[in-house]
Amino acid sequence: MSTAVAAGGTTATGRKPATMAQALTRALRDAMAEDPTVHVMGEDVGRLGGVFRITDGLAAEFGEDRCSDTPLAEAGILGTAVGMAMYGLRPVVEMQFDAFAYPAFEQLVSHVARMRNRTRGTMPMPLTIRIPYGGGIGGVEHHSDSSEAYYMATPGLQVFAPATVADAYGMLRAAIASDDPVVFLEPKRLYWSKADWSPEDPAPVAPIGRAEIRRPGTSATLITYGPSLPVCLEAAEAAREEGWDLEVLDLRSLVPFDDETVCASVRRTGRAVVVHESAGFGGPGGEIAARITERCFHHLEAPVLRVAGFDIPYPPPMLERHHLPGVDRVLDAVARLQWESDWTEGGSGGGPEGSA
Amino acid sequence: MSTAVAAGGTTATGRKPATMAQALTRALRDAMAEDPTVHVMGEDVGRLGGVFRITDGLAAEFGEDRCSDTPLAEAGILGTAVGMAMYGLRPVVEMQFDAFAYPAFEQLVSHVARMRNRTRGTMPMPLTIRIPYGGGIGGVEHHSDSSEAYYMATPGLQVFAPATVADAYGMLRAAIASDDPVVFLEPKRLYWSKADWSPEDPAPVAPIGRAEIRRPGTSATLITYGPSLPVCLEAAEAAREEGWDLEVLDLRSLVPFDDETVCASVRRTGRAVVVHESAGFGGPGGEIAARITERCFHHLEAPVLRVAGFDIPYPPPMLERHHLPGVDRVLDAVARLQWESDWTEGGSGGGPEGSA
Amino acid sequence: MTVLEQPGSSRHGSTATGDRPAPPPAWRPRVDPAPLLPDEEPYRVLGTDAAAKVDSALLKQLHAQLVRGRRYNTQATALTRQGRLAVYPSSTGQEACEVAAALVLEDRDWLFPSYRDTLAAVARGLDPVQALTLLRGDWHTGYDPHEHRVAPLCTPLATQLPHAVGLAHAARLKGDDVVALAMVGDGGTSEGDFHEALNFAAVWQAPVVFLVQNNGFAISVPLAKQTAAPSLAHKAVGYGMPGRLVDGNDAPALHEVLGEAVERARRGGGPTLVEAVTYRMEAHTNADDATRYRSDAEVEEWRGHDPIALVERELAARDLLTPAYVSATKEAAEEMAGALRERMNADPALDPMDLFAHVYAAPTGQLREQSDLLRAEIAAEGEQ
Amino acid sequence: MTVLEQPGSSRHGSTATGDRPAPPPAWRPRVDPAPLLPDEEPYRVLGTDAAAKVDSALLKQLHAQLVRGRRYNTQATALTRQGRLAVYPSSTGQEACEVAAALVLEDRDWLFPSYRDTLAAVARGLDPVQALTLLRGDWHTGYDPHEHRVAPLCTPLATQLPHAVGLAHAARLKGDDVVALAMVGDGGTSEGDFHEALNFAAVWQAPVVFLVQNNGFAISVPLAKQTAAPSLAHKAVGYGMPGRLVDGNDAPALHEVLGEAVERARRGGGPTLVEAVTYRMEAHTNADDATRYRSDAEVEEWRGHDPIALVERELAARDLLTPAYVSATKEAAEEMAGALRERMNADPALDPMDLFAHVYAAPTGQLREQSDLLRAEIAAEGEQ
Ligand SMILES: Cc1ncc(C[n+]2csc(CCOP(=O)(O)OP(=O)(O)O)c2C)c(N)n1
Ligand SMILES: Cc1ncc(C[n+]2csc(CCOP(=O)(O)OP(=O)(O)O)c2C)c(N)n1
Ligand SMILES: [Mg+2]
Ligand SMILES: [Mg+2]
Repeated sequence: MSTAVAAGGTTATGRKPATMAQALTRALRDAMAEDPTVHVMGEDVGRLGGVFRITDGLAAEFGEDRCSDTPLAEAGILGTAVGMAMYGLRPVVEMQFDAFAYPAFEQLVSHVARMRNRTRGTMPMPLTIRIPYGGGIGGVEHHSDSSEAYYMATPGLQVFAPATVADAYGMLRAAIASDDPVVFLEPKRLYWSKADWSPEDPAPVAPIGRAEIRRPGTSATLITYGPSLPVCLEAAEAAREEGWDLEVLDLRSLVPFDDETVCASVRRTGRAVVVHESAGFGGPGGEIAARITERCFHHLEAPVLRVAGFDIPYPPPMLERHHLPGVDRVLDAVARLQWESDWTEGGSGGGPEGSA
Repeated sequence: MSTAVAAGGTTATGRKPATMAQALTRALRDAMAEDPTVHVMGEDVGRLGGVFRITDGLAAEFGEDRCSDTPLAEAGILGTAVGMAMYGLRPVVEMQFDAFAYPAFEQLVSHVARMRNRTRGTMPMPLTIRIPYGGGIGGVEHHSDSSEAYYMATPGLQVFAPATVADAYGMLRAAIASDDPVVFLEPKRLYWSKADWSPEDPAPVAPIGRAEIRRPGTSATLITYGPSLPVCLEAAEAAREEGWDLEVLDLRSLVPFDDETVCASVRRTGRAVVVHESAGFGGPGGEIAARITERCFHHLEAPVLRVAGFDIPYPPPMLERHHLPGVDRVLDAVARLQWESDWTEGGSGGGPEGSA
Repeated sequence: MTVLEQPGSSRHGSTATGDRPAPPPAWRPRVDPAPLLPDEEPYRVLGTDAAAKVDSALLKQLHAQLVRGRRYNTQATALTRQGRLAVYPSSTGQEACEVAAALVLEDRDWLFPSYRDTLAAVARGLDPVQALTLLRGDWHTGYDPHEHRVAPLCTPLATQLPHAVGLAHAARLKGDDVVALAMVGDGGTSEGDFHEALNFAAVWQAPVVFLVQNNGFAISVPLAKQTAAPSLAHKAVGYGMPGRLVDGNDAPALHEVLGEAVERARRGGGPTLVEAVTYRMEAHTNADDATRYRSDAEVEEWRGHDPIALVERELAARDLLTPAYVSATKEAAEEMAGALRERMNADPALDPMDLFAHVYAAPTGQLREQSDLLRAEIAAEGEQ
Repeated sequence: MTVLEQPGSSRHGSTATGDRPAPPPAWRPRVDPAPLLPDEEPYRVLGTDAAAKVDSALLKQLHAQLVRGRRYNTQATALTRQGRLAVYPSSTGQEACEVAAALVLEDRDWLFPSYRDTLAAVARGLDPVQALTLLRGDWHTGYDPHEHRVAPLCTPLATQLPHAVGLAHAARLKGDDVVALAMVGDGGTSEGDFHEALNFAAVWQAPVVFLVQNNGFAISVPLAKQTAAPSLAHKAVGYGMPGRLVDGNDAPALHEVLGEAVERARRGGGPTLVEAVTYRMEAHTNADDATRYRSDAEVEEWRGHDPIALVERELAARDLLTPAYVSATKEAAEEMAGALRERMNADPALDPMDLFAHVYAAPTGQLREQSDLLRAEIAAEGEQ
């Protein structure tokens, strides 16, 4: 994992830290340099470099044919990208914001996700659909949706959600290299998060489909991805004071899902909390909790709990802090795990280390 | 619950049985007759009466302004319906098939679901969106999707899925009467299912938000809705021979979700299987299993299991029977419950009645 | 047997050699396209002979609203710098469109603004603080849309256009004499919703006016990358409605063209597409850097076609731009701006429990649970 | 200070009373709309003076394909009655469009059919059994699209149009001389995807030809409820591409108009929208009851404008419709139909494990679990 550093500082290696945004830009650049079939397209991705500047410099370096501003029509963007993929290109599509990917939903579900299957493998869809997603940046309505539940529920799609600077680079490279379509969810509020990472020497990352233990622990497992990883790491630090030694697991990709790593951790700790920003009801946490329970039931000392966004439309900027799952809400769930464990008939009753 | 009867027969009451399709048509008719603000709109709903004939006769009875053929554009249909609802009408929109509702996804998620919330309650959306859904009728690709996971994950929507003739009528009336938007999922393959039900004297149905016990039992609870209800009832019959007394619970509405009835049943039986046709991964079953586990953990003798469609694009007609969860697959899950229960440390080990 | 020998095949002529087959049966509706096509040049009033015909009272009303609108724009932009607005998409340079759209409507009519059109809503009578709620961030729609018949400011581009069509259609079905005017940008015309809305409107002959503010850019993307059409107004003929091209900085011209379109709709004549050619003088929003994609020279050229200056020239020509009039107009605008500044400087009253209000008519069980959780959290915060 | 006094405001003229302000800066692209507009009447060859110019070889080729196409349609419909096809949307009456679309393309070009266009795919050389896979129900796309450059038959209406644009654009970027021809119905033109595809094509000047088969109905909905436009071809001008209206039952006319459009695209002249006015002689599919929404008289009227009869009249006029020619043509068609019938009467080989193939390049863990489950189920079934 990339080491988080304070803004503006230098890192242990003496290098200038890099932001997630810079790592993403670099991933696009390197992919385009290596493979002439990689094409970047979307609204404002050309001269402007995208509203988040992730495509900055690409049109200048590779020309407007390789990094092109499209008309303002998301279904058209994705639909034409499908056609380009049919002809052997590897389009990387940018959707400007989460909610503005919805017009492309039919193309995504009815074509992108199914084309390989429909054509018995003769027409793969090596498409990457980059979606800046989630809240916490003070965006007005329709600019802060967590839409991963929709994509997870669509067989044929892969769903990636990097949480670290190194993963942003490595996973975007992997997404572009993948012969299957990837919905690549970029946590907006981590765009400016920094880490000791160098484009000249990008650290290799774990393969796609592998969850990563970001912090080992023994009392319980926090399972998360994307924008909620820093929240969970902070919660784990805070929990230490209360005698809990929490393991923090970063899923990295929701599809493929790493049952193995997740279950191994939960079997070890006996307790789990799934944390995400997306609404709880019908959100990813349900699937994750259900899978864990199916596979690890007899190891669980408490039900797998979920800490998620409320089941409401994303709130306006001034109220979003109440909606987003924060450290306190995670710690409350951990406390409830403890309470549940005590209740278990025949359970070990093993609470936090040093508790009682 | 409506009594299922053999096709063409008469029922215990001596009446001609009614189909679910007939009950739906009657619900639309009665709603339109009672309330002049109810407007039916969609592709082919006028003179043709819809491709499933659910709107048959409405244009003739109420005029083409009240039951109107629209241009072929689902986003336009739902988007104009939003405007009609803004002006005080109660539009009932027909999407011709499940996958053809996807073009309207942005209107649904970004407007229909949020309008009340965005406007602090001043602009409610009394819209009903009827979607013939699910497989089992030999439809070619894009005609058999189970899309309920998308709608469940969207706060602000209600999601109804009737499974019986009486509910088809009663729940559609309730949907149209509701001041909040309803995605009304009509199980295509039950359109021609029959029951002792009379339009002259429609049996009152349980209120929305209440699950119904369709078959009481003690060994385990099968939790289902829509097209999988008959499968579960059949499985329960078959299980009886193996000594299991299964309870079958029909959720009826996925949103609102009836935690109370579901949990009461599971606490009683100690075991549950969620059955649905939608893909398992990211599907409704995950949410349902997770909620039950959160609320009933200490009553469970086995993990809540799921029997669902495979995690694949809906298959072609000739292969769909292998995909659809059938009686055998449900019984296998029930058997696994039993195996799991025996494993429980300190569990009652209470297997099927009379087993061993 | 050849098809010619099949029964019915010779209905339109014998099979004899040299016989001409009939043309396809004339079953298609016939509409004359000519009157639907826009003029080649944008319609203008100011600086042309038509200017003389404009009523002085209207000219002064437009001018006062333009000055007020400009002041509103500069004030709102200033509020972003003071951290009082999260973001502001300015309509500076486009005030003539905003103002004319508001003024051509009757009280009972409806306005469907896009996210850039707070000024049109304000010119229609909406409280500017309420209009800015979305951009301040204390709620989404800050007003009851029914009160001034202003639909929620719409962020997902072009999605409000079918709403306008549906509302106008519903009003017509009810027998109400209501027109809807819907606003969209040049970029928004590329969305499928634009197409579907115009088509529904034309098929239903709904009383709607579509106003496209073609300000040359969709954020950074210039019109030439948005469309290859002769003009956006040329799209109208493809739906069977008239397309009108108008100088979007010429307030009386807009007032006339939009007014005619509204009247046409009111009389049952169906929808109209109006393209107003204008220019966004500021960056896309305060967060945007317009120098990345356009030249100062282009901006300067448009400064010479300022909508306020255009009207002022005509007022001056009529000796109406007197110092007294100028200072009174300015004063009124300053007063509005001062009041706005003052009210926006106060922190809005916030109730976090509002998160759970209005998700449904009545909260679901899980929403009740979640609001209890939040209430407890807030209580605990208070205790600390 | 009035705006007139602001720096820059007088750039286009002094503030002096009576001065005319400048028109808006001429920053808009200028395209002459006139050549983009379609003619008022559908273009025809047969039955007009132009007929004489059609090469006899072409006429015979078209005729043979039409006869074969008609036979293919009747055979496929018969297969639905025998339970060998789940459903068949017939193109009887529309064979001229199907055949012309296939014939104007070079081998390297691509065809993007809709769900009704299996005949076009077959006329392009696709094995009819493979083309019918979707409708038989043993798989979705029954062929490798690359083999004959035929995209998957597309059920979600108009969604294949942007694919065609993207593919054509990609080919052009690669420097390949490839044209894409995409087919859609009158109903499909109402979808947002139609709009977005045409707009992208025009902005990119992509080598695409859009062929709208206007057969008067979208299932039961007549054209008048689908559009109020003078013609569907009139939509083209709104994208800045030429629109052409052609008699969709006149095979040589279609061949000429589509051929020109393909050549134009190939030369870098950009996309064209062609509306072919035709008629669906059968019900929407075998499952549909067309008497619910249209009169027999209307159908009969169109029978008089049968695409095969039209060509046969011209062949007869040239003394080419000899008994020998007729019977040879018929025989070839019968042979195709017989072979098709025979092959379709065999049950397709099915492997349920295919369900899990090709969901991803490599199956995920859960797909492996699920395929194990199904394999075990099938083994257990076999044991019973
Ligand atoms: C569906 C959708 N896609 C993308 C965006 C992001 N976005 C906001 S404004 C804008 C440009 C709009 O351009 P235009 O329609 O010309 O209006 P203008 O900003 O010029 O007023 C874009 C792409 C959006 N709001 N909605
Ligand atoms: C997006 C979408 N909506 C609805 C349908 C259902 N549907 C199938 S064919 C059809 C009518 C198509 O009419 P048209 O485009 O004129 O083609 P035609 O059938 O006349 O060839 C409809 C509504 C669909 N296939 N796709
Ligand atoms: Mg613009
Ligand atoms: Mg048609």
